[in-house]
Amino acid sequence: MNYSGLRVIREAFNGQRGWKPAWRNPEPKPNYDIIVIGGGGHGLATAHYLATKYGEKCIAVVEKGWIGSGNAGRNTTIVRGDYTLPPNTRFYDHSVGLWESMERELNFNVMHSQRGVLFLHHNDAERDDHYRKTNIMRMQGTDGEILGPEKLRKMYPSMNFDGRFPITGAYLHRRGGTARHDAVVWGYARSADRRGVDILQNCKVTGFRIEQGKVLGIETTRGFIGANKVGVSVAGNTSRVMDMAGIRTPIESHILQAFVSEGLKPIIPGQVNYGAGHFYISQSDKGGLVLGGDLDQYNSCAQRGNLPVFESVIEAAVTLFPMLSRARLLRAWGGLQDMSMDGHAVIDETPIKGLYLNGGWCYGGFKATPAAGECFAHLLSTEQPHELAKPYRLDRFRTGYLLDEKGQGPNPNRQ
Amino acid sequence: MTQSNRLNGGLINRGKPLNFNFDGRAYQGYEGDTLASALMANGVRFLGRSFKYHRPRGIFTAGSEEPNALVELRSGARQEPNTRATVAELYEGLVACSQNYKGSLRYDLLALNDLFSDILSAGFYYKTFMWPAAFWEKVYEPIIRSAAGLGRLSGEDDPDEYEKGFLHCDLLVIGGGPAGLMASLTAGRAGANVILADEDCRFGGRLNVEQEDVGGKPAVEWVEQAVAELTAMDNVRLMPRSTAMGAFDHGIYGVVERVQDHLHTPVEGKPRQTLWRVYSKRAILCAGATERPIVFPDNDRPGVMLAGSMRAYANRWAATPARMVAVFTNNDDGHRTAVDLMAKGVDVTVIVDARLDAPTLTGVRLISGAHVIGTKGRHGLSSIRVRQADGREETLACGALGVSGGWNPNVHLTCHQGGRPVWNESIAAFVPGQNIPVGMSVAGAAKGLFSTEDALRSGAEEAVAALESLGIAASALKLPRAVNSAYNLQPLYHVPHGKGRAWLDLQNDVTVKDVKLAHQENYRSVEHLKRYTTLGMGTDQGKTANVNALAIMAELTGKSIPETGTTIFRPPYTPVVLGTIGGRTVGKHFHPTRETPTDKWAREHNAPFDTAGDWMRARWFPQPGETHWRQSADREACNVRKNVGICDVTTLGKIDVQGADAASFLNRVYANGFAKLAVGKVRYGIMLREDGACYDDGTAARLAEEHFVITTTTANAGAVLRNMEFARQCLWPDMDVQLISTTEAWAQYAIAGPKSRELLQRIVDSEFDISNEAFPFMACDSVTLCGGLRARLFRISFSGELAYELAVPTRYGDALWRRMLELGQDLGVAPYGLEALDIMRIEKGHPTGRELDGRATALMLGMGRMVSRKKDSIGSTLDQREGLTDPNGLRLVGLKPVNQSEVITAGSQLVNETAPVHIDSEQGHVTSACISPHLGHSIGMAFLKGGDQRMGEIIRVVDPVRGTDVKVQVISTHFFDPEGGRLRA
Amino acid sequence: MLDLQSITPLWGETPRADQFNRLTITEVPNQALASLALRKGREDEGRKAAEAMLGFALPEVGRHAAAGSYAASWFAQDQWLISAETSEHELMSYQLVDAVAGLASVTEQTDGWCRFDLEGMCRGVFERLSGVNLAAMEAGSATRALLEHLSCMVICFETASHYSVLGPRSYARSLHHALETAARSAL
Amino acid sequence: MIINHPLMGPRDRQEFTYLGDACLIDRPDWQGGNAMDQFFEYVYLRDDPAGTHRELWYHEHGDRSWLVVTRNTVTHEITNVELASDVARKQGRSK
Repeated sequence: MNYSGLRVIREAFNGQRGWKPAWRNPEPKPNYDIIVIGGGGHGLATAHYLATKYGEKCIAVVEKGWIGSGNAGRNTTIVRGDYTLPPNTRFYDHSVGLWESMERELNFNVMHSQRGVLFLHHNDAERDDHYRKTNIMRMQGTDGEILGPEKLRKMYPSMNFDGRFPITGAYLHRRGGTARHDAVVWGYARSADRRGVDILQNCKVTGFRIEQGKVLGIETTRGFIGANKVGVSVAGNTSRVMDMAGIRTPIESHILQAFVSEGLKPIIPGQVNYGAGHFYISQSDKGGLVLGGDLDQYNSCAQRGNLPVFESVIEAAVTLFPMLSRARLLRAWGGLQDMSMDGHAVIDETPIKGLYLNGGWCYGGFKATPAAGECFAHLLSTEQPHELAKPYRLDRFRTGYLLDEKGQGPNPNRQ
Repeated sequence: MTQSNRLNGGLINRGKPLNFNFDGRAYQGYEGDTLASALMANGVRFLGRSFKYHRPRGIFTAGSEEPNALVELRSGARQEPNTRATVAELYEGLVACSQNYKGSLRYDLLALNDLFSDILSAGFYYKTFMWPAAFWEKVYEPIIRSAAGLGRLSGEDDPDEYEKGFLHCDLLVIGGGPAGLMASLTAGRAGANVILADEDCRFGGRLNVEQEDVGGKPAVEWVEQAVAELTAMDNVRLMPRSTAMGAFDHGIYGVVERVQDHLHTPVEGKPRQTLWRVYSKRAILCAGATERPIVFPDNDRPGVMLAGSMRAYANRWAATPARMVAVFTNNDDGHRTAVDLMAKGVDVTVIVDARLDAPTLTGVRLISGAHVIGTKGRHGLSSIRVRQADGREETLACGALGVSGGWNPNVHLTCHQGGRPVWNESIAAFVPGQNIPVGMSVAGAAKGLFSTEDALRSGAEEAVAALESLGIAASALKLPRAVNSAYNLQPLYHVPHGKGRAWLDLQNDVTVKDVKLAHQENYRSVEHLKRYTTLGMGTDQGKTANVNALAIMAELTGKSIPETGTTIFRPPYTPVVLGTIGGRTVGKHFHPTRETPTDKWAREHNAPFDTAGDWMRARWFPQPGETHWRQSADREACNVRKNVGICDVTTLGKIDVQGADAASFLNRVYANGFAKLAVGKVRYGIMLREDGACYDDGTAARLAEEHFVITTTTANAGAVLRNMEFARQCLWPDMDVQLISTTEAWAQYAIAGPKSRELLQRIVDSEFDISNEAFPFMACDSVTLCGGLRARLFRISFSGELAYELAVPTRYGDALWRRMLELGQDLGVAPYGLEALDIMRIEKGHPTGRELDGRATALMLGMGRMVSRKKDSIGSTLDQREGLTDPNGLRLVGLKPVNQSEVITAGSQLVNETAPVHIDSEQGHVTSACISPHLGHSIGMAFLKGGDQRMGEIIRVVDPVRGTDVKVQVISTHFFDPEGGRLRA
Repeated sequence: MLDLQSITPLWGETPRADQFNRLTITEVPNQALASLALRKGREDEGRKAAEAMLGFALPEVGRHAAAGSYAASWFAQDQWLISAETSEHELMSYQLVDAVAGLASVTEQTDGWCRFDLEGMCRGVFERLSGVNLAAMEAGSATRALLEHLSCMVICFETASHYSVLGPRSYARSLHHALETAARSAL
Repeated sequence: MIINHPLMGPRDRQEFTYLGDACLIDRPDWQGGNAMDQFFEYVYLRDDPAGTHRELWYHEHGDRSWLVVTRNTVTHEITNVELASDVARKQGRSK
């Protein structure tokens, strides 16, 4: 059943009786060719690509809770392709391209909105970094431009340019924007389900069955499920799931809090990043201001944060936009980040045959969703890395071919 | 308009009438009113529009759970959207407007949405607006956006002040109803430090709104007595108008005090609101309970409200929503509303009780086993349709309907650390589970104990238990006599009969049908239901909606409510003004500011400043006639190379390193060797991270055998000390080494240029020989200046000239700076700022933060040989990894344009001479660039792949953003005086 | 004879004093300060040598001690901040160096700090500035604490009514502003 | 969060800077046989448990001591706080 405006009108006159489940609730089969652990955006996108692009037939996605209950449902919904290191520039530009065609591909409106992403700078060094980034983005073929304060003032008249850290300009990435995070999960789930992928919710992985260095399947709260290949795509739980397979990873779990205000009439048109304040903001279609900042900075597996970051994010918000002072904060939440030791992800095979890993996305997981899904599907199906994911190897920490965009070194809490 | 719906009695001060204005009309209320009660008293029922269908909305509750009565309070820069009229205290001159409409409140153009509600069902937007691709941003989204949202921000800077603070207590009592007051009295009398916070301006909770006796007197009097006793205790802090918004780890609570929201304009210098971070040893949650409605068709008209709230308006505020009201209930509590309103002279048409065995009540018609199945009234309720147990239906006129579906304990704060409430069948509600925040206990209605007697008792008991765990002996107080009424609820969440839409979430327009659709489409987990339908995502967070929705989903799936899921809550409990969370550390005070010793002089001379961490640093010192920064910076740089310049370099971190093992310690934290540095000498050093990247550089001066002072970059001063402390305490705990920062203890000035020695000789006291022979390059010593001022002198150079750094006690910094300018006038002395400093260091190829970017290794920086392989130092193992020693990896090189009139820009990318401008041909990037006033052309420092092997090669610097493409030659980074003759002069 | 004029951390030639309702905040610039850190393995000797010069026992963790013209506050493990009036002891750190040579490390700190003394109703001010319960400090105690984003040293002379707050000198105006606004709000 | 500093008593988390797993105390021997491998594991690999975690905190705004804090990463409960220098010595680190 296809979704369309016509269908919506037809169903309006039909008492909505015609709508079918967006995905089924199947019982697990004894065996699958490929099991993807993790029913978030990445896992479901992987399943979608396995079924649509790589012709795989017998696929399951297992999810310990409800689909989208991890970071896919707890992020600040930003989609952008602005990276400085060429492997990342290529990857994220490709991802933005996939976002642009996602709605037609999935027949699901994820409300991808290219309203423009702005990164402010405060001095010449930051400005030059922005030139470097936008130059490499332009060389990749995506967009990027530098704005001076005059143009910025026109876009954001209520921005405070003369706070503690005066704003001297910004780069604008017009193709950047936001999307409705839950819809991405549902869209991929529906698409995968329509192609026969079994989505197994409330199915928690409790262990791997591994013999002679080869994975045979997974133990779950719904019993053993056999598989030829298993892909792990569990974001904040990467270390614990890999630990079940006896693999230590260069990944730690940290908390990133985000905040949303009450619904307000539109006042922040695009997405703004305030480097000096470790703060970013956008406004959802529903009118809520979505605010975010730094990690809580200690290892944590609790999906909740504490007051210091809560406060520092809002201090920055009010500093950048003094008018926000009279808006009200509605809700705070915390997501588990899989922070890697160089700030970038891994899409790779593991020392165990048939076991593959997609993790370590740090802050960049949501925007990577389609490209990560495609690359991981490629790896799971062909057993060869996707061209774009070749630099995302697990052994780069050992060899030193790191992808440290921020130059923070092996400090996951500062990435 | 007169106060047509004002009743007798109440806790309002009729002696103090207050004028206010709503939607442009003038009204009068009394001190003690909320905006909602005053509007109600004035007969105003229609207050706003719902989010999606723009249906008329009126007052639904009497508290912070209000989903409907949202207004824009105040005007101008103080305009405050989405303010709940039910908690906005009335003050003289209050101005408020309704919100979320196009046109006028009564004739809202967007009310058209309601006609298309079948199309705009839950999640409809996910299924449409996909074609054509470009239309989303241009057509669909702008329409959706402009219709969405509720109130408006003014867009102006908020003129009010906010503040944050910290409080400490043994016991935090959250909520000042019967349970909270008893808990506070118990703990207060035991001598514990107690904080009692309540969101209301009056303590007492439900006791303020019920007609009942406590301790043999009217409840309100008992409350007043209790509050008086608590007020008299030094160990008790009473915090009215204070909402505990969040429970955080280790007993920390965020409490928002609305200090001056009840005033027209805050008093100058005092905050509008304060966010208190309360550090509690124990806390008792006495947050009461929130009534939930029964859901039935067309239940959203203004006039339909919670029964307990209707009673609260009558008893506390002496206001009724109408002169003729009805009640719809499934429990005995609903009957109290009828009784109390009748006692106030309000005509109660009927009590519709869903229970077949409802107790009878004299003086009012009661229909047992019946349901309300519909309503009428365009902008407010005019009648209800009642269906009796036998199926007969009748229409009954009434202007308001009080609905009671039971009470939900306010468990919110018990969930803030991941706790899950559990279902209690006997009261058909969620109560706190086992996993509540450490140190918290729950009492009263928040625990599901709904009678006053139980609330009082549990408050006292929980306080005794909490204090006992702190080792404070407390005895249970004698309980005042109080009502112990039965509640007798027979669960009913929604009425199965009737036509039309039945609203669950009144703000977000989520109906029973939407839940059914979510179920049909398999959005069945509670979170999917919420996210798909937007249920509970309004400003009220579904306080009155969520349980009913859950019950309906449970019905549809055939599971029990606890099997279906629980609703959990995240902070804040009620929405919190952003300004309050920002406090005072916003705007110019967002971060504290560090001033250098020459700050005052620089400001006197109109220097523009740059921020460097918290420091403010002068960029250049403009002279008359200079209009562009380069004129000033070039002049300053040229003056250094020609005469002498002085520059404030105080911001460089300084760490005093002492101890018997000081030298061997430095040998391990610097990559290069320090053990053999002679006393009286300075050496340049680089520090690596353990992963091999070079993260800081600076100098170390050996002042004595066991005493060094090292410098760090401005940006890394804190990190270097932290890392050195880590090495000292965690890696080599037995090394005898002591560290302390002396950054601001010394005003440190660079004195650079061929005439720098001459200038210095005029300052340094004559007994110190600073000739080239006595004080050569890289020497250091203690000297005195200007007749005995203790100082440290280092002969080091960042500019490439003969140069010194001179450090004096900071309090003399300003005077010394002025003195040097005075004494060096004939030498042509001039201050130079950051820009000239940068020009000269690029000319010399010295790296700064732009090159030390956290990825660069010593090898990449051309300092590979500095990393000693003969000793252990941090980072000296992993920097030898393949990826960091790859001969094709990036190397720092110098660039100069082939055509000297062309300009190299920092942030440009490098490509080979004939390669396309494409990411696949990128060869590196330019880190720093300037137009060298001494060489007369542009120069740049760049990281180039395999750069050390490519000297002399012609490549291109491309900058697609600025549209330049410049041929350059790869050269050494030592652009100026490569032999270094000048600095040894 | 030294012919340079020194200034206070608040850029004045004379110290600043502010009077609020029941509280005074006074800038105290004339304090010689030095850090004294015991050498490893020489702790007892170092302590004795220092105490011989100061004339009193170095205070325990979290304490402040004063006698004669010297005062000492616990600063960190095996480390103290020693102070004296500048007018009499401008060269205190040099004298300390001599007194404890090889047994303890001495670092001049006189110009590393700004000091504000608070006398009067201090509770409300501290409640608005620090998460540490400074108003409950015992007389004669000293602690390091974060005040409005600044690392400070706080010495209590009398509970809730008489304190010294020492902050990093370069932040003097920010610290003073914080104290001043908190006082205005609280009192 | 509140960290009970062994010398200074309970302090708000805001006074501290976090580093990470306390295994960072166990810096390998640079002259060991497979020093490169050991340093790789030391710098990059982590247990990252959901549960008890021993970790390093620095009292940046206090006495500048490094602490080893034993904390549950699920509940954030802190069960032990020690001076890192004591821990390091106990683990055999010296000069």
